Amino acid sequence: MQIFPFIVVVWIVGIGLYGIVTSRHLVHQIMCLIVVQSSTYVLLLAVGYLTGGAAPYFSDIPTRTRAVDPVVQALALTDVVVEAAVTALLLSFAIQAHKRFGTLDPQELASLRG
Amino acid sequence: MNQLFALAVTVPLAAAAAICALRPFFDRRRWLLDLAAIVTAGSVVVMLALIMARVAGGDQVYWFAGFRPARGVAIGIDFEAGSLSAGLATLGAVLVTASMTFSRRYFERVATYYHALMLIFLAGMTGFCLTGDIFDLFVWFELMGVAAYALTAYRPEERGPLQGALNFAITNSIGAYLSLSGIALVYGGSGALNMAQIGAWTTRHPGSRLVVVAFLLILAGLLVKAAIVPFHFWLADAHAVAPTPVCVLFSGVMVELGLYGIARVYWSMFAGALGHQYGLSRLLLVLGAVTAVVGALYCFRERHIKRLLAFSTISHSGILLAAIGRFAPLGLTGAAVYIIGHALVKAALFLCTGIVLHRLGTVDEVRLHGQGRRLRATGLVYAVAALGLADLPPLTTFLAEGWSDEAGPGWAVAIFLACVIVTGAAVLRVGLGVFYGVGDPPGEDPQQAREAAEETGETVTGRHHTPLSMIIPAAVLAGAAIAIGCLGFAGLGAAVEAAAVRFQDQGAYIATVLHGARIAHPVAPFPAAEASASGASVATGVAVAAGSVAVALLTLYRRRLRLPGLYRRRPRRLARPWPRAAMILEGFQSGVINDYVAWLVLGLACLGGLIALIVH
Amino acid sequence: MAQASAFAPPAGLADALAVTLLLLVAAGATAVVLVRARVRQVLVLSVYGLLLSLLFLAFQAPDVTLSELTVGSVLLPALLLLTLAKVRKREE
Amino acid sequence: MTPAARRLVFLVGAAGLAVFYLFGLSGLPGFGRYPGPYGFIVNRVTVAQTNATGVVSAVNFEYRGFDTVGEEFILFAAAAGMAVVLRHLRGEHEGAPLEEAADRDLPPTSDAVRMVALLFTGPIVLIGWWLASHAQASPSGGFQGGVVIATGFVLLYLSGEFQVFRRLTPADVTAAVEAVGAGGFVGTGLAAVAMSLPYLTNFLPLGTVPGAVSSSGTIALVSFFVGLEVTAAFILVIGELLRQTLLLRGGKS
Repeated sequence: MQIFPFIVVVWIVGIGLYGIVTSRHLVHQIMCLIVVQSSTYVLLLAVGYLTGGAAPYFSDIPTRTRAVDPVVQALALTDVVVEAAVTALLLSFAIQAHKRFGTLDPQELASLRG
Repeated sequence: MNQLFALAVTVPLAAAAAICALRPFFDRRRWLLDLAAIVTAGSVVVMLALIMARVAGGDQVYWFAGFRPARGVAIGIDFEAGSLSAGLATLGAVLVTASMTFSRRYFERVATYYHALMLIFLAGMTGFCLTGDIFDLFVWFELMGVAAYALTAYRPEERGPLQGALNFAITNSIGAYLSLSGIALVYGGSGALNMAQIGAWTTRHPGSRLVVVAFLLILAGLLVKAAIVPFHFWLADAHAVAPTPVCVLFSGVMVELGLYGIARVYWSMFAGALGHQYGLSRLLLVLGAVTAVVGALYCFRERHIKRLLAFSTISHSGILLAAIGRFAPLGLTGAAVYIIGHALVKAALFLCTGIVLHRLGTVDEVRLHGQGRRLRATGLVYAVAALGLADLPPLTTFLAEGWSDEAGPGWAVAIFLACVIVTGAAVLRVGLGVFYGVGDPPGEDPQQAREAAEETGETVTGRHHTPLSMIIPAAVLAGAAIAIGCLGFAGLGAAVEAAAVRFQDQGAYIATVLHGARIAHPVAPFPAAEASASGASVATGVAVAAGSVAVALLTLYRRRLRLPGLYRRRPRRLARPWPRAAMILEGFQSGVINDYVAWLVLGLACLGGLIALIVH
Repeated sequence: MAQASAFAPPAGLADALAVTLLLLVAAGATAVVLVRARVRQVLVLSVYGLLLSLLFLAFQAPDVTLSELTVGSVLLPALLLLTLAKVRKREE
Repeated sequence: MTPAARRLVFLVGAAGLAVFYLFGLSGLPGFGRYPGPYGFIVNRVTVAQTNATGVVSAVNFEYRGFDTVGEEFILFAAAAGMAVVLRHLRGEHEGAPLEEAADRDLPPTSDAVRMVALLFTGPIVLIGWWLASHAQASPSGGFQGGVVIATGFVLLYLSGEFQVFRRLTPADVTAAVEAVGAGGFVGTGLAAVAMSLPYLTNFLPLGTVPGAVSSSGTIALVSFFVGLEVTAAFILVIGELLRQTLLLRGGKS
């Protein structure tokens, strides 16, 4: 259990990158990029986890309670926003590319470029 | 407390929001929109210049929301400005102001979003330079990135832009996510995000596996941004398609910001733990040399002027990386001055290219041969800037060449000088051919003609005069390069070197940020050799420039001299046999994002293995 | 620090839960990459988002759970579906 | 490169990178052993310093509020970028009236779907509103609330009421709201500067009851602006994509 979550993180990065390298469809590549990014959430939260720690909300528990790290959670939240923003922008590129080139295969897109 | 720190970033952001909120109003008053954007960018220049003046005697720290660190632990975000970081931010703001002025008459129809995105890009650059928090660095990095992707794709009616923007966005995003993984890793060990605090922690854990791996992962995003081989592929694609005023920023500062990020991260967080090792310095030197050579080769073969300039940026980025990798104050001094000089002349070159596109409707060197004779002023500015890129004194770059090569091994100096000559020659060749009609027009085979015809202008073609708002920024930038170069004879080197020493003193940085100390006499890890403009640097500069002119002329007259041609062609569609080496070169720069990512992963793995070997 | 809080699940159970969810997440990521039918990819991605948000709940991060749930398993799949719809139509 | 060569290059690189990455990860203290100090200190001091009981929101909007400024503008830039990239496409079919196209080509929505979707819209927008306004006490905040509200508006579209969607969220107004949200956040920080406090200092009274809506000073205000920005940004993004899809249908008919 010491390192298992981190192995999963490495797996997610690897498989996401594998998807980007092998995929022949831009929208799918964007999904793989989402997968790559999701590894950073898992890593962040795993790094800030404390066995037996409560969630960092002190509405109904005393403030001295042992709780997990709130900072990584804030970072992960920022990260989620970045993900949504970048994905939306990339999708609009994909729509335009399809409109212009009539294909979303990166190989064909490259050979068509001016 | 210096409120300018916060204002330099938030004023452009507020202006961008205001511009978008009042969009219908501004859409009808284009001049007001331009004015608002130029004034905002100009005010950022002033603010950053004031900050620069304030921090000349020692770095200053600004704590957002007033959360100062207690007992060496920071819970807030800080901005930390020294002369180098504030100076680079100022340079960025100057270029944004210049390109906003240039764009005034450049785009026929420009939506408000262009101005807003440029201002957001400016805020991202400023925040990236000034921040002292590693996650905050990532946020500004991403902000800069998202604005840059959108600006690259600004002309979606063309075939090119989307391809370039997509490759740019995907490669950079992967780099950024790897950087974030590195940040998470170092946070997992140190429980800190403040760079000074992390620096204090890593110094207590020298050579730890976690530190080594975090270093490389954080570097990943920055290396992609800095276009270091093999992470450079996106750059030419993005430059070829981005609007010219945007290219000014990409080549002038964005790539250099990647290099600055490497230096910042190294000296604030990792210097103590990695210990300025000889092997690491050598690794960066080799990486820089390879980048310089690859950039120069592609640059020389290119005929699309914007791509040509982009490859020259890659080449110079390699030289800069090697200079930073010296770890000595003189190397960093050289890099800093080189960045200024390069940014000014490269920006002027891009603006001149923009004028050519505006007036003549193409950026194809072959088709333009001799067409630019009427553009006398543009030709002059271009020629001056091109000679500046080739290190001609008194343009700033000649100063830096000697400093950054100082103490390097002989073979590296030879390689870098050769690369400067080759890129300088390529840029001069374009200038001489286009504006002065020197030599023979490069070969015009049907294939090339068809390719050239694909180029279309960013503006309606066939303008009869060049607006002053386009030529003046270019002339001013080239003039600034001369002026700053002259300062080199009046002690510029010593001043920058003092700043470099300060930048490299990790102990002083940590004390300043975490304990509010004012360090009067920072100590660099290596003794500071004197940075002065000597007769030798002038002589080298003249020799390099002369060499560039000679190579340029040889290329232009190559047919009469029966030399082989080197222009870029499309091997895929080419009928006749093609030299194997050129084929391989084309194969790398394939434009297929899958390839780029595969190279990125392989490159990172090799770098990681080497760094791990060196440190352990 | 204080003792393990009474507000968190017992360590053994939490571990088992986390391991299960981590395995599911790894499988989900693999599925997103390997599934080749376009629309099905989006559905898998949505499920992947759901798995991630459950994992984050196990990591005691309800804030991130909520974001990941709304963004990862609803918003992004919706954007992707809209894009695919646009692209698909043109391919016909 | 051929796909096989590419895959080989990648697999070699990925294997190396994975080993290297794991090598570094094995240097961590281990899962469940977060060493601090950042998180521990924040957990200890937040309630006393800000009166917020949801520490994550306090970090997002207070301790690391400046990150969130950057983050909001990332979203802002992305929405602006989308408008830029898709603007020409939109102009192309200007002849085809949108409303008709939407009515004609969409599959008829059954009354049941329409009713359920409409029934859901209100509560979802309310939930989003609650989330956005309770940042300081619960696992929520402007971002989550904003996304939920935006999704609520999309339900209007599902119910077949594209015109309602469009009428409720005209692009110009939404863009202006977005700018106001982003600008309001920056402005809140600048207000502190105007009082010669550091940027984003929490200058409002903190209230007396930890966790109450009116407590925590600027946290609630900032969360509100973030909610505004996020709602508008995502409505713009979704609207832009919806328009793309519908345009096409309109173009075909």
